[in-house]
Amino acid sequence: MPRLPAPPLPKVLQPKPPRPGDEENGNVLSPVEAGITVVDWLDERTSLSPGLRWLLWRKVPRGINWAYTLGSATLFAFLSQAVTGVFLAMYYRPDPAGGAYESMRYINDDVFLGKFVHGMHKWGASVMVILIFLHMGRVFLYGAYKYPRELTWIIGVTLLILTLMMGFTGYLLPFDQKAYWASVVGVNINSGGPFIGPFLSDFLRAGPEFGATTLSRFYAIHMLLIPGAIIALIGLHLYLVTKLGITAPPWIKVDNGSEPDLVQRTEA
Amino acid sequence: MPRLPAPPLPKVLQPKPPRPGDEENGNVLSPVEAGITVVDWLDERTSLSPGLRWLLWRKVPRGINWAYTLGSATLFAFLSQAVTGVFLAMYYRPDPAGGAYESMRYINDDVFLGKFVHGMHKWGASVMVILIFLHMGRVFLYGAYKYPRELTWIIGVTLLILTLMMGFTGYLLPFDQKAYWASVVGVNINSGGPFIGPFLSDFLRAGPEFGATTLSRFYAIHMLLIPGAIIALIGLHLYLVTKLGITAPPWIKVDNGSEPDLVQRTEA
Amino acid sequence: MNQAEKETYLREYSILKNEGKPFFPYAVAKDSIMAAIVIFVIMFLSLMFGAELGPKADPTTTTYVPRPDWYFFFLFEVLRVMKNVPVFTPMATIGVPTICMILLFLLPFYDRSPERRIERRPVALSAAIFTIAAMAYLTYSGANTGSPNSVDMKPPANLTAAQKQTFTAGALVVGQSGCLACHVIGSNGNNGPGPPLTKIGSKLPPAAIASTLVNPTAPMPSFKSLAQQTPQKFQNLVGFLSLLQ
Amino acid sequence: MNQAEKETYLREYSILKNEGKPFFPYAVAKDSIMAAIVIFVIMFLSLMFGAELGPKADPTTTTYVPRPDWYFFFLFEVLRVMKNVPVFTPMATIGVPTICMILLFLLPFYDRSPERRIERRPVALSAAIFTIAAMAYLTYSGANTGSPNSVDMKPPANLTAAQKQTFTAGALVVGQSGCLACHVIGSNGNNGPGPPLTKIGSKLPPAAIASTLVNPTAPMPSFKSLAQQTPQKFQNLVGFLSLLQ
Repeated sequence: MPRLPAPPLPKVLQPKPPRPGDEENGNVLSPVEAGITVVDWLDERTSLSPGLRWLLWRKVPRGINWAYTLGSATLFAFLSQAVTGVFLAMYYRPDPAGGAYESMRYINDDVFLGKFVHGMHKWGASVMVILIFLHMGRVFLYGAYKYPRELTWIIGVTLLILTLMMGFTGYLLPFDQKAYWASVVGVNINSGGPFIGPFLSDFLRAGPEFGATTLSRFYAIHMLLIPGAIIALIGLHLYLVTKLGITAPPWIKVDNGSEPDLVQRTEA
Repeated sequence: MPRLPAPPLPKVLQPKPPRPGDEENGNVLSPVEAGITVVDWLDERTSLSPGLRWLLWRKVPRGINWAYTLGSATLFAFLSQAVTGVFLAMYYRPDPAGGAYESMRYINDDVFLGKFVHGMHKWGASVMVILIFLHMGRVFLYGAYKYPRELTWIIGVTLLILTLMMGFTGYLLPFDQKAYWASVVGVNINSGGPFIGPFLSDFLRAGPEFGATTLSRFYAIHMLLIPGAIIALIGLHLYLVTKLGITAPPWIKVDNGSEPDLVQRTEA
Repeated sequence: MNQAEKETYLREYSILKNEGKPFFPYAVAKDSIMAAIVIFVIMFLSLMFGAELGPKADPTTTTYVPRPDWYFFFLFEVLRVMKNVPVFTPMATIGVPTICMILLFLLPFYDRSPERRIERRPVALSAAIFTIAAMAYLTYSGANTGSPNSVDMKPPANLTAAQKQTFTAGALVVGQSGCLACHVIGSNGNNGPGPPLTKIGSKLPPAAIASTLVNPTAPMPSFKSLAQQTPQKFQNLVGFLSLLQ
Repeated sequence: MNQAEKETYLREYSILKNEGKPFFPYAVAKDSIMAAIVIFVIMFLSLMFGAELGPKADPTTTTYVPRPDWYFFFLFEVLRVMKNVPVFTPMATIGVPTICMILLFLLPFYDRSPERRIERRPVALSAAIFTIAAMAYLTYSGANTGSPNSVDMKPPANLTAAQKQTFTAGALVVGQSGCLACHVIGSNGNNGPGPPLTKIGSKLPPAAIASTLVNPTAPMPSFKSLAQQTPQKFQNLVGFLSLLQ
């Protein structure tokens, strides 16, 4: 039924209200009806309903278990990191000469719930890394990286590496002793790498030495470059997961020959 | 033709190379063929080809002119701002006590091409605002905001406001006299606004006064919050533009009654 | 637009679209040329005008005239003009821009005629011309106005050195707090809705000024948080006002 | 997997998928419960362990043992072990992790059997068990090792105050430059592939040390850029090495 609803907002301005006085509340929509009208109006312009239906009412194969929630749990941990990270960015100053450490102290000591959010960001990183490894383990044990999901696996491994890079660049930002020396060593290790190692180290340090710009560099990588890449790749990963379907557990088999199963299937 | 290509990379590892020795170069792909194989392999997994075809080979109505490039020009100016902005973020320290102004001086005076990129970011903002206004003018004059493109217009107005907010928050960051006083006045003006005015001002200043955290706050809004919102809304705007089609110029009319035109149309 | 008009539009549009050319490569080529022009213009502007930094920000001066980027000039000018009309002052600042924005947002909902040719839409055309003219005029005159925030007064000659310091520091707080939006001090600020403060020090003792600042009458904002969080600033403010005689 | 196996898989999968339940609400419910658990665990960890800051970073100390986050322990340990075998040293640092990453990336391309049940994939199972065991062991032992970067030496007692200062500053440069990856100094560093430096000051005059640093023999990196960009650091480095007697 191609019912094209009137635009929702300026009811008063409509030129011809249909049948005025004919029914007492002909013009008044109940809240539910108004909601449906708004959705219809949006859907007429965006045609999002088929996409949403495809997304939400697609089937997942039988037999899936709790291990299948590890991927979405990782995504959720990433969202938590994004929210807490934006909160911290509202207060953080990446200045080694006396801004970085002091602003983290300020967050910990003076900002309302600051230490709690800082702690969530810090421990959220560990939780996210653990969840990624568990998710990878599930995919490996179930053989879910095999045809046709090779590309999903490759994007997933890239996401793992990017997450570890987030951990590495984020570790320096509080600029306490632990952070500083671990990063000096980490960047030195990097510089010993083959081919691009030295260039990567100079890029990270913003020069041949840890200096005034190093912290800005780590900060910009941590909050702009890598998150951007992660969000784009998560989008692609999710698209592929939805497109190709979630793998069935490998021990669930179709009984090809058995008649009762076929009958059951047509009934379902 | 459901030709399923072999995975591209480890040719040597394939268990059964088809007909070895039968043809001399049966295993060797020309570069063009290898490219086609990779595209096929990706397409088998992602099914992106139909989407790309829909995107690229969709028709645009006849009569469109150069004024129709203003939208994509705005998008391009935004991309330029994103790239130059990431470059500047690699060096910038949002610390009012002696990092912000000095790091901008460092970019201007010492970084290779620093002043050029800084200038591109600064003037790119003006160019982007001008392009947005021109694009809006085109949409207004052509009546392109009317049915069925009301939602596209609303998202566009939101993007205009967000771009102006980018201009406002970015203006403080170099932390010279001009920037500082314009922002003090701007935030004060804000605080006189109705309802959320005072809260918005306190949020922007990170307190009742311009202080050590104010610059971090402006910086985080300028590089995280608003760009994130802009990118999401640009995605939606482009989806709607593609979905609903580009408007025809209003003076181009279909000659409903004329037979020759209909004939011509079936020929085309 | 009623149902029939909508369907007519969709039918005609689909015919026009079918008669058109594919997006790639025709529209893409134009867009690419335009993108190249945009990047060249940006590079040219950068090379021509550079990105000069002014002197470093110094919160202790009020002599510096705030200058926003040019695309906010019109907004500043609207606010300045509105503030000079006392009746509008309470809603002056964000009120007018907010209303303009809402009008812009709702444009497709109140302009619902199916006509798209601008020469047959006289109201839309005049609104467009008026808006462009108004924004151009406001931008031009906004480019030539002074700071709405600076208190341009010299301390009277008969003050002690400490009093002069308080005077200067307090004038800064007045400027930053936006008092001039509602009060006249000497030749600065707007006459109303608040009373003129040019000689407030001879009318009220310092304690009364302080208590008025903390517990003001309705439209004026309270300075209680300033008094609690930065008492030094608050004292300078009170000191400055009581020196206005 | 050949063509027939691929088609069998796709057919069986589509049957299993058709027999399944819709994503919403069944899978969404599970995912939501898991998301709630995740956020509660993160909040619990934050409340239990907080986010303590250590002392502020001080680039002038080398006594501080660098500690990465726990999920890098295994990586640090790999590097430490590799460095102790001189043959592997040139490729020790990024080489091994790079190879592991490439193996991980290419997993779907070299493991191409259609079998997905882990109990029928002995190679995959043993690789998984080996990887988990190795990472657990390396993480554990990485958690208990010292810094690969600090030079833990006291200046000899017979030095002047200025010499002691040079000694301390130079030891810092040695630590930061990663010299200990290839050289032994006292009880620090790896014996090889470079010669021990414990008594280098009694073998070479300072000028020879400096020229060796600028123009080293093949595997050693040149310190020319250090000498040009921060000559003070370079001099401290030379001074420290010539004081090793």
